[in-house]
Amino acid sequence: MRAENPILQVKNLQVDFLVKKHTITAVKDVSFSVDKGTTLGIVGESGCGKSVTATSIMRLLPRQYSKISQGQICLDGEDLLAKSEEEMYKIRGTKVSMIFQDPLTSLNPVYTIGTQLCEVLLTHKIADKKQAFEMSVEMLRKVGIGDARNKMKTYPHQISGGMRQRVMIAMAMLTNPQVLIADEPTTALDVTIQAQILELMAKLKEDFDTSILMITHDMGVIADVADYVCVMYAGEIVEYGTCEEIFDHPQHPYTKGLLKSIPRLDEDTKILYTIKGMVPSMQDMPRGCRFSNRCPHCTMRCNEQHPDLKDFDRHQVRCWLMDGNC
Amino acid sequence: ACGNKDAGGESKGGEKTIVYGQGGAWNRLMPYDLIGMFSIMPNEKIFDRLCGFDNENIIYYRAAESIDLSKDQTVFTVHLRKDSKWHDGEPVTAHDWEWTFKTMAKPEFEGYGSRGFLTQFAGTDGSGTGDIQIKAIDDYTLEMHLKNPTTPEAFFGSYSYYYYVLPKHLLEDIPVDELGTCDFWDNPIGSGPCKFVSEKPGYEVVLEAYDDYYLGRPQFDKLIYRVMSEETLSSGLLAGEFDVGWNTVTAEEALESLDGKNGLHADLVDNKINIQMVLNNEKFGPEVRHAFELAIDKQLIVDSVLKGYGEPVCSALMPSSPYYNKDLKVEYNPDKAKKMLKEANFDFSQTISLGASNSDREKMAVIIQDCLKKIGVNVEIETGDATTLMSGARDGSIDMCLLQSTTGASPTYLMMDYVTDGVTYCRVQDPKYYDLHVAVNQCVDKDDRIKKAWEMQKVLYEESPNINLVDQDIYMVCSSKLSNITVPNNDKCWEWVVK
Amino acid sequence: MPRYIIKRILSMIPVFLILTFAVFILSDYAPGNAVDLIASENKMTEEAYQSLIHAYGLDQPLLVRYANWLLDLFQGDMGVSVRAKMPVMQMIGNRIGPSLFLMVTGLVLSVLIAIPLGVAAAFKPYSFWDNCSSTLAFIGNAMPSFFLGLCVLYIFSAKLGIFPGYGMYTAGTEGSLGDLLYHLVMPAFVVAFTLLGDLVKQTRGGLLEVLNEDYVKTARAKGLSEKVVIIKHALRNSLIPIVTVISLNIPYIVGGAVVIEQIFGWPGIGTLMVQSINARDFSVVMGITTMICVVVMCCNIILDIFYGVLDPRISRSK
Amino acid sequence: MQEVVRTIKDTKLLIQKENFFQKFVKHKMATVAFMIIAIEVIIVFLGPVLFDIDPYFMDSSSLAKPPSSVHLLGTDDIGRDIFARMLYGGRISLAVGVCSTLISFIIGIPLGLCAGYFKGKVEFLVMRCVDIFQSFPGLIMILVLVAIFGSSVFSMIIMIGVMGWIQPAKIVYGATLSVCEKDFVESARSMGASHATILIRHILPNVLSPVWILIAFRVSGAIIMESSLSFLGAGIRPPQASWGNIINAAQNATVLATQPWIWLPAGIVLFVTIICINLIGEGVRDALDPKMKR
Amino acid sequence: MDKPLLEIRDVKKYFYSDGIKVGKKQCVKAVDGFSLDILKGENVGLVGESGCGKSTLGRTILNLYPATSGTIRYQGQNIEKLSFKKMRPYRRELQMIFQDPYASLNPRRTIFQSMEEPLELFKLGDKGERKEKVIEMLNEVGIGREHLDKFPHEMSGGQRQRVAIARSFILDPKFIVADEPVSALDVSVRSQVLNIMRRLQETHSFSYMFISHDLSVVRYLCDKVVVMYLGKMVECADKKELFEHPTHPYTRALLSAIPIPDVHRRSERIILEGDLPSPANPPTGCVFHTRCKYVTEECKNVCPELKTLHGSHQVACHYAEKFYE
Ligand SMILES: Nc1ncnc2c1ncn2[C@@H]1O[C@H](COP(=O)(O)OP(=O)(O)OP(=O)(O)O)[C@@H](O)[C@H]1O
Ligand SMILES: Nc1ncnc2c1ncn2[C@@H]1O[C@H](COP(=O)(O)OP(=O)(O)OP(=O)(O)O)[C@@H](O)[C@H]1O
Ligand SMILES: [Mg+2]
Ligand SMILES: [Mg+2]
Repeated sequence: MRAENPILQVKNLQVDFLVKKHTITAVKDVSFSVDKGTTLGIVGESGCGKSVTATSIMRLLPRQYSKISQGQICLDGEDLLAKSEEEMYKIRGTKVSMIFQDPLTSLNPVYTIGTQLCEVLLTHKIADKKQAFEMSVEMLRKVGIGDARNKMKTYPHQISGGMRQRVMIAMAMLTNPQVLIADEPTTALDVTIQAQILELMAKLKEDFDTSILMITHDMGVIADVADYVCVMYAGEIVEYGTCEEIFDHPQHPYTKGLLKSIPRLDEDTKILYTIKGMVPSMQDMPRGCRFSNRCPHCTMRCNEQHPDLKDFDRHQVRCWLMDGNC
Repeated sequence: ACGNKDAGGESKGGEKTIVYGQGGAWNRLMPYDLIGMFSIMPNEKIFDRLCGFDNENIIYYRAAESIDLSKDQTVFTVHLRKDSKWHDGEPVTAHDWEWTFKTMAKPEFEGYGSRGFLTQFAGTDGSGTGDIQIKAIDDYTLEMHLKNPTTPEAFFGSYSYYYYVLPKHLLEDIPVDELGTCDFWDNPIGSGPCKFVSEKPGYEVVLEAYDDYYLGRPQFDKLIYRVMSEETLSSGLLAGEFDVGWNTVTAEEALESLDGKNGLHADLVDNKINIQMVLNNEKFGPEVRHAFELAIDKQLIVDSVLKGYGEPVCSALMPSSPYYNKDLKVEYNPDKAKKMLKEANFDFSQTISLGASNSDREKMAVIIQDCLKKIGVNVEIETGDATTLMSGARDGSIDMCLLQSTTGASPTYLMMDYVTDGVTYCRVQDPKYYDLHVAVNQCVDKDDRIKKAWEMQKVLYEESPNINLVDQDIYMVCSSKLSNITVPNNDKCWEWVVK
Repeated sequence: MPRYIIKRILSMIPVFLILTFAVFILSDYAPGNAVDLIASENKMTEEAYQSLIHAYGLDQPLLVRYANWLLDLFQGDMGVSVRAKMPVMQMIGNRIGPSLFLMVTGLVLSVLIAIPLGVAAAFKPYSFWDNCSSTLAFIGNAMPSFFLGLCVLYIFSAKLGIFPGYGMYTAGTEGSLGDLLYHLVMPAFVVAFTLLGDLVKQTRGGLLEVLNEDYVKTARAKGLSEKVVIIKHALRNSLIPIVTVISLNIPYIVGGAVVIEQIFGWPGIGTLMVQSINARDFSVVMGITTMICVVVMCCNIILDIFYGVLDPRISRSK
Repeated sequence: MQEVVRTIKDTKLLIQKENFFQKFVKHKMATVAFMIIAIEVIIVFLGPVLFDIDPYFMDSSSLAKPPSSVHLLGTDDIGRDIFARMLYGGRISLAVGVCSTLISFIIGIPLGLCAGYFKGKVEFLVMRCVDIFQSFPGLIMILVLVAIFGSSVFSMIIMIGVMGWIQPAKIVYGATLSVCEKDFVESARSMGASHATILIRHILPNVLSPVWILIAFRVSGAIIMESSLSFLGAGIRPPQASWGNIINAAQNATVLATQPWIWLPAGIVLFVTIICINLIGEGVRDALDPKMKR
Repeated sequence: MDKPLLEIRDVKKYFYSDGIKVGKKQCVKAVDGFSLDILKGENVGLVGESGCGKSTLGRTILNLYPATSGTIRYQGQNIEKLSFKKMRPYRRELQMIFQDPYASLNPRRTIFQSMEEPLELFKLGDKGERKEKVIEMLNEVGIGREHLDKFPHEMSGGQRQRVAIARSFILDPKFIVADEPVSALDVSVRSQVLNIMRRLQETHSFSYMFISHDLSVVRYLCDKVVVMYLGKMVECADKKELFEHPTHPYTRALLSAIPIPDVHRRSERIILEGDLPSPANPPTGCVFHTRCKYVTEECKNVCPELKTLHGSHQVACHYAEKFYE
């Protein structure tokens, strides 16, 4: 599973939140790496720590009450966690960019699109005002916005959701970053628009050779865009491997369940598979495997001992069941 | 830069400026349309009057040199000063006076408050209009015909503040119905001791000394009247914002927190404030009224509310005056009062309303309430602004009301609201009091006057058409540069000593 | 935008009519009238009293008087003050300037103090600065302005003599700008202080809320420094509710100015209002009512325009 | 934002298990403030009964005397006991604050509710009224009203109460608008609930939380209003005491400078009371709305 | 064929904004002429892009919004003009389920209170009976009685949605509008709820209109699928027919755009240009022409009628026959 040419490497990441004097470990022991020019997809249910993982790469977690208590995040060989805040200012937006779920709220309503686009270039002193303008127009064209020059002068509320999301992508791509983190970039959009955006991202990836960290909870989207997949559950990676592997040979009961419980467009299902129960809350995690209370194959051991993420073929799986097989 | 520096200061090269803080605003600078005491002060500086009145019950003359009284005591022959000049340099003549009175009495000249005082003159009707009997005999002699016999002392003691002279030569071409509101009043020209400089209505009026005033040029260069809220007068004096202020510094405040501080000095003024309680004379007979008077502990009012700066009285006159009836003694006798009420079949179950407007009077009202309770009379205190209470007293919805007025030595101060024949506050209808007053007014001889005045006071005390409670001491607080302000209305500004 | 303003003005007309009518009726019910007051100061006969009542038209029916008043108003005439015999328009004209000057300065002062305080507080919630500014906000909210005014006056003017406490300029001078500002310090401070609490709270709360918004996260992800994020991206957005707070407070400022003008002898509309109510000079009261309506309306329209400047969503959709 | 909201939902198990009271108690300042107010209320309402003191009794042997064993807080210039006046004044000030707030809410809540729920004409009417009341300073309006109706405690309560209805009405209106958008209202309607049922059962309980928060601020606002009116000579009038008019003795420079016992206690108590009430308001806000505080 | 349970004829719903603009009122044509028959026991799926008027249609059918024009007949009775009061008896038989599990239960009322309310409103049974009924219904959706006294915020989204579903069934309705009841739920919870819906549909005899933007869910649950675009019906057919022979260009694009969770089946996506036009200002002619690849002059000018092809397959496209394969 070691990537040959990792541009982004996350090792044993653990993030803690301090909520009302309780420490909550939102993300634990997360490791993955992203190769140059590839897409890593992270899937998982709501609240499983996808966004926290992404945000901690940007080092944008709320400082007052969160802490990266363990691990390493290496971008292009540099340890981001060792950087000072000022150094991070220089890295954000240039080497790593991020786009968020909701295009409606991710653009500042009081500034024009142009201002917000140029701001990136001006802040990082990549270009002067005039150049910045031209570069932004150019980028807008690339993401498929016609009449880009005029659109520069519009305010976010004057353009549609799909267009806004494109502007977000343009903004992220302006500086030609090495890594683009997309946190559920299409969840708020309609399917037809989602298709447009996914298409666009695929094209940009080709053109710029950018590595993408794609976060979503839609297995369909993952199947569509990712080269590698991390499946997360309750703050942990439960399965990690190439896209084909995960979809063709899911090993972890959670991944299996997830895949089976989706109604398919291409075939009729009589009764959907269901994963019984619900995700345990962060306060009362099971002692052993975090999935144990919902797992159909749960054993004594699962209840007692916490499994590690183990290599298994071209897979990494966190499950005791795998032990026997290995 | 402020602080102990004197108000106004010598901002313009050694100019002497006096800033006068007034607790309320003048309504306008038009001497026949004055409302309230705060209006009189700036007006009477600009416009001249015939005479003024000293504390000693002595007339001092201003525009008049002397006043003769006819035999039947109804005609004044006024000899005017020959050196009086308008601020524009023209001489003031008897024709100005005649014109002024005649014009003010014309019916077209409508809607002005102080015209009510013209009713004293022959030829006018009850609202003060008509062919007023005032004539200029020659340039400097004026003849005034009155409705009732009187003496100059008595007459001007009551009314001198209301008759002014206006410049005929500037105003006679203006139609009478526009006279009251014409441009002249924006920049009035009079013949008084001060010239008008500028005015910000309701806030500030700036006057300057009139060099040619016949009684002498005032020592200041500028006199500025400013309105300030009553609450902040004393801090204003302390801060040197005002050189002198009128009217709400209490004696205690003047002596304890102002005198000697920041160059201020407080002087006792001869006049006093007389606090009286008017009662509904229709509702309460003489016995009941007097019983109330006996039941009120006037000394307590002096001690507590006035902090001892005052004295209990039983007449509207100052006790030091020769006209004050020395036989009358302040009496506090609740038992007797109770007996009197019982004899008068007073209905003890009723609740009497007592109106009081400012905070001192409210405190007095509390004491009165307490006193009357001791003889079994229930009193309920009504508070409100003066206007509300006045109209309440007038229409009878308030039974008793506390009022204050300045007092002096002259028996004219005995003339109270009940004396006028028309609208009275507390429905005094007994003509006896009016007749008594006229009798006093008619006496030319001083001893005679004193006798009549004593007699009148005795009647007033025994029947208590209104109850005189206490006389309150007044202190004038001035900055160090100003002294010799004696009377509370301080009209003799040419005598003020300015450093 | 102009259309919108016209619409706003039109929508204020019924408000204005109802309000003035209410005040008109109320003033009619008030015990005593201007003539009573004149009569109480100047002894007069019943006849003279009645002739004055007639002269001022107080014997006409209420509705007739209101209609006349309205008609006159549309011709730019607010009537004549019974007391001062001066056109009400002119009286108000003399007073409105100082009043507005005081209120606007107070407002600006308070905004200038409150926003940095609020920003400092939001920058590091629960820090020393935050505690300081919220304490200040608390005191500002809890301190009755008259009491603050009296205390400030006593300490700074009467005792220390640092600031002048009366009027707009030194008596006897024409009042240079410096002198004016010098006199303005204390009243403006008191006006500012009464508003401070609300503004600091709103700035802090609004900013904290905005800091949670996605676009702030976007701005951070762009690599902007925290200062730029707060000042450029967050503050601008949180100004919008601040403008709302200000516009809601305008009547309070006008009302509070009555007290403050009274204390500091400021020749403004407030003192005139109190004088006129006490004197039952209702043509002036009506005039001031009208004036206040107009001022509040203008302020609101100005703030609306300001909204538009701050928030393109509003200006573009007209 | 999304994250935080979700976080709150997640951590809800922690938070929501505590009831309102427990959450309120967490706010230490508010708890202290609450206790102070509670004690104050007890003293003010039981004090006169227990201590047998008369706020109107004038002790002519002790005029404007500093605190002593006979007069705990001294006497005013006509010998009335300051402590007694404070207690009675407290009754009146608190009564004015609480009762006028009550009136404001009794008027404001139904109006806001109806305006937000029925929309159309009702909304238009109510909102125009709000405009009217909002575009005119309440203080000035009350000054005019006082000139007419006088300034007894009763009329003071009514006037301040009536002038104060906009704030609750507006808050309730806003909340109602947003609650009406919620599906459960629609769902109640789709189940055939009547307007009254929807308003009382579904909307009212859900719009009350901002109202609870507002209560405290309105009470303190009303107390300040009363004292400001007293200052202008239009508030509660002597002989009746209120904190406002006790403080007004400080208008006299002598009293201000040399007899602080006359006005200082009332000033401090008024100030502390308002601060405490505001703190309680903050506490209620934090307890009802965990978003504001982490 | 029976008489349809619900006949919807040319229903229109316009929203007029009388905001701050002077002069002409702006009008949003949320639903602009919609006709459909729903038979007893038939499950209709309604799909379309966000903002195309699905929810509005659902609410208009239930007379929660007054229709601007058109008729809605429920069991032969016109209900679109009924007043709030007159509508009450029908409410019992027409129910609605909402999208947001966090908003569809009154946060101040316990689960039991919320569940009991419909029974109480229609005065059904005494206290004990009601409680029994509530417990029974909750059982059906897999919620135990220990949850009765909980407040909504003490439950998870899936549980709440199940309660909401149970509540809409408690009066034994004949027709239910389900407005995206699962789109706010997580994948693993969604399948639980979908299964429950499907089971209920088998055990109770009622019809419903299932609104969704997710065709795969519709496919799982419904018999008939209606595709909407900008306030209009563009295609309507039986499930099988529709998925095998999607005809309208929009339907085809929609079908192709849905990502399939299968790495080997990457479908050829048809990418539509541009965005959904605003319903305040819909395009002339065919509403879809601005984004259609096959647009002709005719499309731009003439609004296509619904054509019936092959049984009950209806399509609103000028070239329906050509596209039908
Ligand atoms: N600001 C925060 N404060 C406290 N806890 C937080 C915060 N942000 C996230 N968490 C915790 O971290 C966990 C993971 O949250 P995260 O936002 O990463 O989930 P997610 O996978 O992105 O979910 P979604 O798909 O809903 O976006 C949550 O359960 C939450 O408890
Ligand atoms: N109450 C309303 N007032 C004004 N316009 C409305 C109202 N409700 C909906 N609309 C408008 O009607 C159109 C259709 O809205 P509707 O909610 O029915 O869409 P939808 O298909 O349900 O969308 P979604 O999939 O996002 O739920 C939208 O453009 C919307 O702006
Ligand atoms: Mg997330
Ligand atoms: Mg919808």
